[in-house]
Parts: sequence; C-alpha cells; structure tokens
Amino acid sequence: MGRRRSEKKIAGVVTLLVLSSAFVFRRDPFVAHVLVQASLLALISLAWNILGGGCGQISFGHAAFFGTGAYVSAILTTQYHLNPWLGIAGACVSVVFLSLLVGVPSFRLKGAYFALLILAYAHVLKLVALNLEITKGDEGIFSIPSFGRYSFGGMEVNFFTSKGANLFLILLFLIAGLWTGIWMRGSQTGIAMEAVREDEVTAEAMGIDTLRYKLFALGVSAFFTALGGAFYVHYIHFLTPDSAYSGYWSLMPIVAALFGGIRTVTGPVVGAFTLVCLDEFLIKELLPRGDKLVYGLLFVVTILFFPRGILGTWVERQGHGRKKEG
Amino acid sequence: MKKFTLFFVSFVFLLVLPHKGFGETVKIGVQYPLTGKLAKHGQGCLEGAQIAFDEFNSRGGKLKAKMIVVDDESSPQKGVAAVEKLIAREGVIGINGGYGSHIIGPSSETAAQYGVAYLSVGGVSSKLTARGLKNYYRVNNIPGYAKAQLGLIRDVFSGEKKVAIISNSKVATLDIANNIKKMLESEKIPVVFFEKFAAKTTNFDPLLLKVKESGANILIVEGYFPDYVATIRSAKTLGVKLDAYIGAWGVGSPEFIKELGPLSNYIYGTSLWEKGTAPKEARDEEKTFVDLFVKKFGKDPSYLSMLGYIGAKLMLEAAERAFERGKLNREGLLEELRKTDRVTPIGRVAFDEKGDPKYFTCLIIQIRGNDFTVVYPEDRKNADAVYPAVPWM
Amino acid sequence: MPEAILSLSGVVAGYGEVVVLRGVSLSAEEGKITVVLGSNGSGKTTLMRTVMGVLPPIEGEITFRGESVRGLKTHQIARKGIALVPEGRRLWGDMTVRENLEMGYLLRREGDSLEERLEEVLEIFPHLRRLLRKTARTLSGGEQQMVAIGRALMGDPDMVLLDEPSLGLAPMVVAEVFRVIERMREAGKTVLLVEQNAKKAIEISDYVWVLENGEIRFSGPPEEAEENEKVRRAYLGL
Amino acid sequence: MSFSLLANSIASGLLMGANYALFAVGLSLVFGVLKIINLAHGELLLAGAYVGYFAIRGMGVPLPLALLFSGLSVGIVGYLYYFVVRRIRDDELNTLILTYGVGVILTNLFLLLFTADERIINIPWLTEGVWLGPVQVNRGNLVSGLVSLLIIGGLTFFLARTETGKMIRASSMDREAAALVGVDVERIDRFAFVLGCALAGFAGPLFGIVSHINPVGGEAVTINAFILTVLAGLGSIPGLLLAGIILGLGEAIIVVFASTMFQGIFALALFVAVLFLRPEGIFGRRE
Repeated sequence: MGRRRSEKKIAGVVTLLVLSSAFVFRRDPFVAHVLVQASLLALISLAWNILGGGCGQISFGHAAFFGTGAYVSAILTTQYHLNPWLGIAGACVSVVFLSLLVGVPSFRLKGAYFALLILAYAHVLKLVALNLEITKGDEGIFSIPSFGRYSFGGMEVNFFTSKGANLFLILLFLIAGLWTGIWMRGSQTGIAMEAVREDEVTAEAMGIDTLRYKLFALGVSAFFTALGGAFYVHYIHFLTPDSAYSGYWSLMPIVAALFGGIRTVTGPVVGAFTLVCLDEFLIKELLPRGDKLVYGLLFVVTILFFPRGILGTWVERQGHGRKKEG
Repeated sequence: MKKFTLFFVSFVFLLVLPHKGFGETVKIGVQYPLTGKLAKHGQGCLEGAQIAFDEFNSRGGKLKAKMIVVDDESSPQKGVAAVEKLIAREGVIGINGGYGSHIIGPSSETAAQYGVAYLSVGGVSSKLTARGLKNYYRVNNIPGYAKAQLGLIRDVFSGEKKVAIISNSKVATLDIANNIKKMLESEKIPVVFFEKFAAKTTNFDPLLLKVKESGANILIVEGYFPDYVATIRSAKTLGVKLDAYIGAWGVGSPEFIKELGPLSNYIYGTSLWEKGTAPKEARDEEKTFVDLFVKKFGKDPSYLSMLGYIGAKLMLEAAERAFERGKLNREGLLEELRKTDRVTPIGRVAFDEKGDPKYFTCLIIQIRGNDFTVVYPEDRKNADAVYPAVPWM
Repeated sequence: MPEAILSLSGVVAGYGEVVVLRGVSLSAEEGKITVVLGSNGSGKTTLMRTVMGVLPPIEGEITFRGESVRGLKTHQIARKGIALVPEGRRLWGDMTVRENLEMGYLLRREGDSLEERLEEVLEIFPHLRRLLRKTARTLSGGEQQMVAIGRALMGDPDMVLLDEPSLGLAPMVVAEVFRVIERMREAGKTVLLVEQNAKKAIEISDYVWVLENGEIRFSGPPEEAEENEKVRRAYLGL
Repeated sequence: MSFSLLANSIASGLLMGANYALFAVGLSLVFGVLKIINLAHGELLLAGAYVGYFAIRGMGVPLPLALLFSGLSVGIVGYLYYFVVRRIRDDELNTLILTYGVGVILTNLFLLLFTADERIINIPWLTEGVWLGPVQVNRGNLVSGLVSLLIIGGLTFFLARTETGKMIRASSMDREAAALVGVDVERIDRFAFVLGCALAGFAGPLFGIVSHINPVGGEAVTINAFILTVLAGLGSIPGLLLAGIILGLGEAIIVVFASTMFQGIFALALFVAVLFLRPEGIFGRRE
C-alpha cells in the first residue's frame, strides 16, 4: 500500500510541475508547442501503459487508435460540420467501440503475437484511409477547425492562434488520464489487472474474468489515445494517413513509458516530458543534424543502465533506502 | 564577489555582442526535412539554400543575412515546432522551405499567424494555395509538370501514339497523372492503360506485363526514384516494346544517371532545371550558382538544390529591397516578396494572388549517355529528342 | 561414513526476493540411491536446480567430488558428470527420439562411441527402439519419461538426479522407472531421487532426507524413515 | 488475359517470394533461438548493402566476394551488438526498445556517412532478362532467388544435421534442458545471434541488386521479415521460404487480377488470418 501512496504523491508533484511550467511558458509559443508535443506523447504513453504496464498486454500499434480517433474527429468536423468538442466525443466513443470489437478476438493471442496483431491493425487502417473517399486518400484532410475562440469575462481564449490555450487543454486531458490511471491502480479493478499481468493462468484460477479486465484496460487505453488523436487534428489542422498512422504514435509511447518506468502510472508522463524536452531543448541545439543519432544512443544507454526506467529506478531506490533505515 | 563581477561583465558582453558592427543582419529561417522519410529532398534543397546565403553575404552589400536551419524530421508536428522556434525564438522575418504538402500545410499556417512569409519549393498540392493565406508562396505547382509531358508527346513525338500511364498513389504523382490523362484525351491522343500503384511496391513485373498487353508504345511513369528503377528493370526483363519511357520528377537528378548507368539512356523526365538550361537572361546567375556549388560540395547540383537556391535567393532579394525601403520587418518582406517578378534559372517567377507561380513550366529532359539534354520546350531545348528509343531495346 | 560424492552445506536459494531453500545441508554417497522426500512447494525442484547451477545459490557451498561447483554454469556442472532428469521431462518436442538421445551424448567425456552408448540405453529401454524416428511430442507420458532418463544416461554420467520421475505416470510405468533406477545403482552410478511417491522411493533407497519448507527435517537410513512418526504421517499416509 | 501474362507473373512472384525469404532469414533465426525480435534487422541488412555497394561499385569487387565481405563485416558488428543485447535479454520489451534504438542509431549513421541519396547496386549483366522455358525473368532476381534457396537449404541442413545445429535447435526449444546436457547455451546464443546478423549482411548486396538502398529503408525490411517469420512459424527456416512464396505469388496474382493497391492489404490480411487461425504459423507446430 505504501507504494500506492507514494505514487499518488509523485503524481501530485508531476501535476503541479507540468501545470506550473505551462503557466510560466504559456506566452512563449515555441516552448508551449514543445510542451504540447510532450503532453500529447505523455497522454498516449500513459494510455498505452494502462494496457501495457497495468495489464501486461503489450501493443505495438497504438497508432491504430490514435489515427482513427484523429480521422473520426477530422471527418465529423470538416464533412459534417460538427463542433470540435462533439468531434472529440465522437472520436472517443467510436474508437472505444472499435477497440472492444477487435479486442475480443485479439486477446486470444499472447505476448509478442498480440503486440504484432495490433500493429497489423494499424497498418490495415492506414491502407483503408489511403483508399477511402471520405478520408481523401493520400492527399489527406486540410483546414480542420481548431477548438475555436471564447471570451470569459474580459479574457479572450483563441485556440486557433494561442499555443498556450491548447497547452492547457491537452494538460487537462493529461491530468484526467493521469488521475484515472492512479484511481484504476488503487481500485479493485487495478488489483485484478495486476493479477492478470503477473500470472494470467493463476488469475483465471482465482475466478478473475481475465478477458473482462483486459477489455476494460484496452477500452480505457483506446479512449485516451483517441482523445490524443482528436486533439492532434484540431491542433495541427491537417491529417494524412502517413501522419495519422505514423509509427511515431505506436513506438514513441512505448519508448517514453519504458524510459519513465512502466511499473508506475506516472512513469510514462515523466518519460515523455524528459524525452521531448531533451530532444528539442538540448540535443537539437547542440547537434542540429545528428540529433537523432544521439537520441538513439540515449535510449539504448537508458535501457541498459536503467532497465526499469528513470522513475521506476528512482522509486525502487527510495524503497530500498527506506528498507535499510527501518 | 570577483567571480560575480566577472560573470556579470561577460553576460553583458554576450548581450551586446550580436549588435556590434555597422551593417544590419536579417535572419531568415530555413526549414527542411533533414532526417526521416524526406531527408533526401530536404538535404538537396538545403545545399542550394546554403549557396544562396553564401553568395548574398559575400556580395559586399550593407545587409548581411543569417541562415537559421531547423530540421522538421519529415513530421507535421515537428514542422510546427520548427516554425515556432524560428519565429518566436530566433526572430526570423521570413521562412524558406518545407518539403511535402502535409508538412508545409501546418507549418505555413503557423507562420501565417505571425504574418511571416513562407516560401516553399516542395509543396505542390492544390489545396495549399486554396486556403487563402496571405503569407504563402511557392515556385512550382502540378499543372506545370503535366503541361510539359503533354507538349513532348503532342509536339515532339511523331507517328501513332498509344499512351500507358502508371502512377504512384501518392497525391502529388497521382495529381500529375490525372492531369496528363485529361489533357491527352482532350487532344485525342488515346490513353490505353491507366493504373495507380501502391507506394513501396516491390515487384513491378505483373504491372509491366499488363502494360505490355495493352499495346501502348509510350509509357508515362509518375513516380519517384525507386519506382523508376524497378519499372525500368522490369520493362527490360520482360522486353516491353516501347518507343518512349517518360518519368516525372527525380529523373533529372545526377544520381539517376550515376546509379542506373546505361539503363538510364533515352529516358525522358520532367525537370525544373538542368545544368545549362537557364533562359538567356539567367545564364550568368546559373553559372555562378553551379560554380559556387561545385566548389563547396564537390559535386554537380541537382534540381532540388537549384530549387532550394532560388527559394532562398528570392527571399533574400525581397529582404534586400525591404531593407532599402527601410522596412526590414515581417510586413516589409512580405510586401516585397509579393512583388517578385524576374527571370530565374528555372524560368520567370511571379506569384498570383493565391501565391501560385504564374509562369511555371517544366522542362523535358532526355538522358543521353552521361548527360541530360533538354528536348522541350522549343525555346530552351539544347538537343533534338531521340525517338523512338528506350534503354533496353 | 564413506566420502560423499555430492554435498551441500547451508545452501540458501530462491527466486528473486522469495527464498525457497533456507540453509539446506545434505550429502549423497557414491554408488548409492539417496532419496529426498518433500511435499509440494517444499523446495525439491529448487534443490535440484540449485545443484545444477540453473539457480545460483545465494549462500552456502555445493561440492561434487570434493570440488566446489558454486558459481559454475549449468553446462559446466553437467560436464563434470552430473545429469538431471528434470521435472516434466523437458524433452525437445520437435526433435525425434533419436535426436533427443543424441543430445544426451554431448556430455560424454571419453570412451564409447555414440552408437555404443545408444545401444546400451536401448538395451535398458528396449521399448524405445521402435520409437527412434518418432517426434518426441507424439509420445505418451511414460515413453517420454523413458526418453528423458535415456537422454541422461547417454552421457554416461557418474551421478543422476531425478526430479519426480513417477509424476503422472501409470503404475506399470512407475514400476519400470523404479526398476531402472535400481539398475543404475547396479551399474555403479550415484542416484539422487526427489519423489512424492514416498513408499516406493524409500523401498529402493539407501538413505533418506526429508525437506520441508526449505529446511531438512529428517535424515537417516530407510528403516529409520519408515519408523519415524512424522515421515509416516506425512508421506506414507499411515 | 493471355497465358504469358499469367505465367510470367507467377514466375516473378515465385522469385520475389524467394527473395523475401532471404531478406528475412536473419531475423527469423535470431527470433527463433533467442526469442528476441531484432528490430535493427533491416538496418543491418542495409549496412551489408552499403558495404556491398562500395565494394562492387567503388572497388570493382566481384559479387560473390562482396557478399562474403558484407556478411563478414556485419557479422562483426553483430558480435559487438550481441554484448549490448545480452545484458538485458531476459526482458522482452526492453530488448525491443534496445534493438529499435540500435536501428535508429544505424539509420542516422547512414544518413551522416552516406547522405540520403538513393543507391542501387547496378551490375549490367544482372539486369538482363532470362528465358526460363516460356517465361522471362530478371537475372538479378533469379540469382538472388537461387542464393536464397541455397542459404535456406544450407541453414536447414545445418540445423537438422550438424551437432552445433542440433544444439541451436535444442537451445531454442528449451534452454534449460539444453544446458543440462552440457550445451553452453550462452555460446549458442552468441553464435546464433552473430550468424543471424551475418546472414542479414550477406543478403544486403542482393537487396541492393533487386531493390534500392536508402538510409531509411530498414524499417520496411524489418516489418516484412517479421510478417514472414510469423507466417512461417517461430524459427521455421524452411517455412520461411514457403511463406515468402505464398506472399510473393499472392502479390503478383493480385496485380494481374486487380491492382498493386491491394498488395499491402493482402499481406496484412494473411498476417492477421494466420495469427487468428494458426498463431503458431502456417508451418509451425502446435504446442
């Protein structure tokens, strides 16, 4: 139980940190944009980790949920002229539905096979998007509306021009995801999921309906991933099959989660912020051409020396320290 | 205390440092994909842009230019990051670059929010100029490519013409394919085969066999380097009897001859520019560029580098005019860029109200031995087309 | 008491933070059948795996012929002349019976050729002769157990460790397995047998150890074991 | 539709399939023995292709020698790479990230060293067409296809008949049981890993002959190799050839009757169907 409480504390600190950084940098569009990218990655990484770290079901194809969420919202807002908020809602609902639909047969597979099956879905969906009329094929969808412009009293919030406004929005989503994750881990559901992760056969023998918990984790994971995808289109305003189903959305969330530590809920968030900020603020500054090389080296070294991730290793060290004291 | 003083002094010194000297320095951003899928194109353009900046700074004018390069990693969101960084961080007043319409789209829109000019050389989607942005310009667009291909078939080739068109399903190539098909049909030239193929197709034999069965004697392939390599190989293997093989962009790059060797002989392609094809008025400029390029990089420039050079140069010229008017800022640069109208090595460049190039047409080149010859249009050609001829016959 | 060929002293071992063996000391005499009894979860399999170096001991010493084997890799220990017939047989399912046996021959140190060793094993398990070309996974449980024991014997080891060889087998087959174990002793091999089938095991044994919760609770000759109240109640059902 | 269209398509599909198998064999071997999905497989193959490119085009080395040279040099890289992978090989997910990271490093190293230029290994006599009975095929594809048969046949023989081969198989099925009969499983792992890398390097120049080389092309090779490995069944080397042929043939026939646009869907549909219906692969054995 101690670990759970310390997890809450860490999540609280992280929440405060990202919120305060958003306040500090909201008027610097470049930093704000980098923070948006980091938050977006953090959200998807967190969502991936609810399924991966929480339930032990590794997916290599979260781009399937990201891209579909992005497309649904883009189509609803450009072709049916719905409000972006409704577009986002539509995206989340339909992607959760999609995830459950593919989840029931897919969960028969285990380990790497499950992981790759999801990857195959992402590729199939990309091919579908390339060949459909409604997605405009390879040309993609242009001029997707932003979240609009609002006035609260004297304060004007314009999502089209203000990176800061978008930053606060994605942070809101991220914090919602973070605390959903924390809540899940502490609840009965989370304990059942952990049992599934540790030993599925035993969990089943204990009378846990493993499929139900896996589907639940998948649904929640798909929900937040679609939320990220839908946010992305209303932020970037353009969508092509290449960008929607890009390997980036499948791979980087895993990298970020591992980098931060998959045994913790907050790990992926820490990992995403560290990776994106390191890349944009440090590596790119020092090495404008070879930055990806350093990036590759960086995560090879991290995996080798901190196999439990930064936060994971830190939490572990804390635990050991306490044990020794007591 | 001493340490603090030292620190303070050096800090102040650093702050003052950039402002020393008499002339003024204009900061221009250059955003290209230097890594990722489009790295090849981005790197080619960037090399050209470097020449433009070198040339500008060594010409002895009062205005100096600082080129700030950002890699967009072939990704739309990194493109936005690049633009934000260039404008908000580096304070550039104009941005040059971008390759790929899906990256240029969001990037140019971000630049529009600041009223910063965005001049691209690698975004051809018709939707880019349909957005009504006031800051977006480009030097090339799709119809120019198809017009040139049509001209070659209609005006240069003789005898019976049956055309097969195959196209990469990427939007830009498919766009040219659809354009040329319509144009050919309206000229009553029969298109006997038309099919798009998936990007990354590895085995072209079956498709080429279908082309063979169609009885076409002219094959147009709208694609990219790997597509040409694979289709030429397949056509040779299968002995497809053709009178001409016409590619789109990519044929006119030095690596095409270098890599394919004799298999590239007699292939036609569209090109924006080849060494020695500049219109009369721009011959000197072309020569200067080529000389500088060879000196700096030890190889011949490709059309990509020429594009990058022209893009950067037009931007710098606009900056210089704005400087002379005493209005070296975002609006000033934008106003001057809009007024651009001059003959460049790739032809006359001027923009319409949407930002599209008004006079853009392509050249048609044919590879002959180790050289590109320009065979169309009439006024810029330097050799007659060899027709019928394909490398495998 | 003659020199023990294998001896463990104060061995602590386990998986990660879970300690299974809590300071086990036991020994096996050369040429004898030594039996270790224990219920499920008492640490029998862990004991075997620790001896073979699959699981490195956290503390304690293990010696074979007076030489420490602690810290050696599994294949190095095996090459000293110890063969383990693991729990659940662990045959290579996609290989034929012949290939499975041939792999056992890797352990030979000198002497007989492959064919000679194979002949000897087939003489012990004549039933396997017909099955040589069959894929291991298609065999019945009893046949698989014979292949597993045969594989261990192919290398002509000095000592054979057997981890619950009778588990899940029909009574007829169990009887044969025990006959084979006795034959090993006749051939001069040392046997360390871990069993739940206590009655049979005690019958053929020369010395008995009882392992409970990772600790040795009893040791003595078989007659003493049969009379010991705790052993009788826990393992003989009396 | 004529007979020659169909026959020629089938022939080129078969050859393409054999080539696919060749480009996948290294990944399949490593996956089968070490249970590691080497996500840098495609980049290693490209490394071999670059070595072959400069050897053949720059120094005029004959093809067979270039193949050996590429195999050897990538094998050496693999040897060093193994010592990094070994440290964390027990954690499936971490090895995935590590191998992906190595792929990223290699890709960007290629970009820095060789620029983003597209290259092909152009050996004139290999671009000719060859008549095989009623059909005409590309000599480069034919040579590469034959090499593929040779490699896969040789590897199958090696695994089935030699002592080291049997140790590899035993170790891949049950490491612990292999160690118990005296197999130095770590040495076997290292050997299989280095061999897998060397095979990728060996295939590289042939890839450069039948396809094209650019720094970012590795990922597609890896994905294709992976699909094939799954179709074949974990570690089944002969299955790889059959899986490759099914894929190559299917793709060719789809173009004849429909269009290349459906090739990708075909490969993936096959992949998904096999995962659902026979997760052990078409030619794998059911546990």
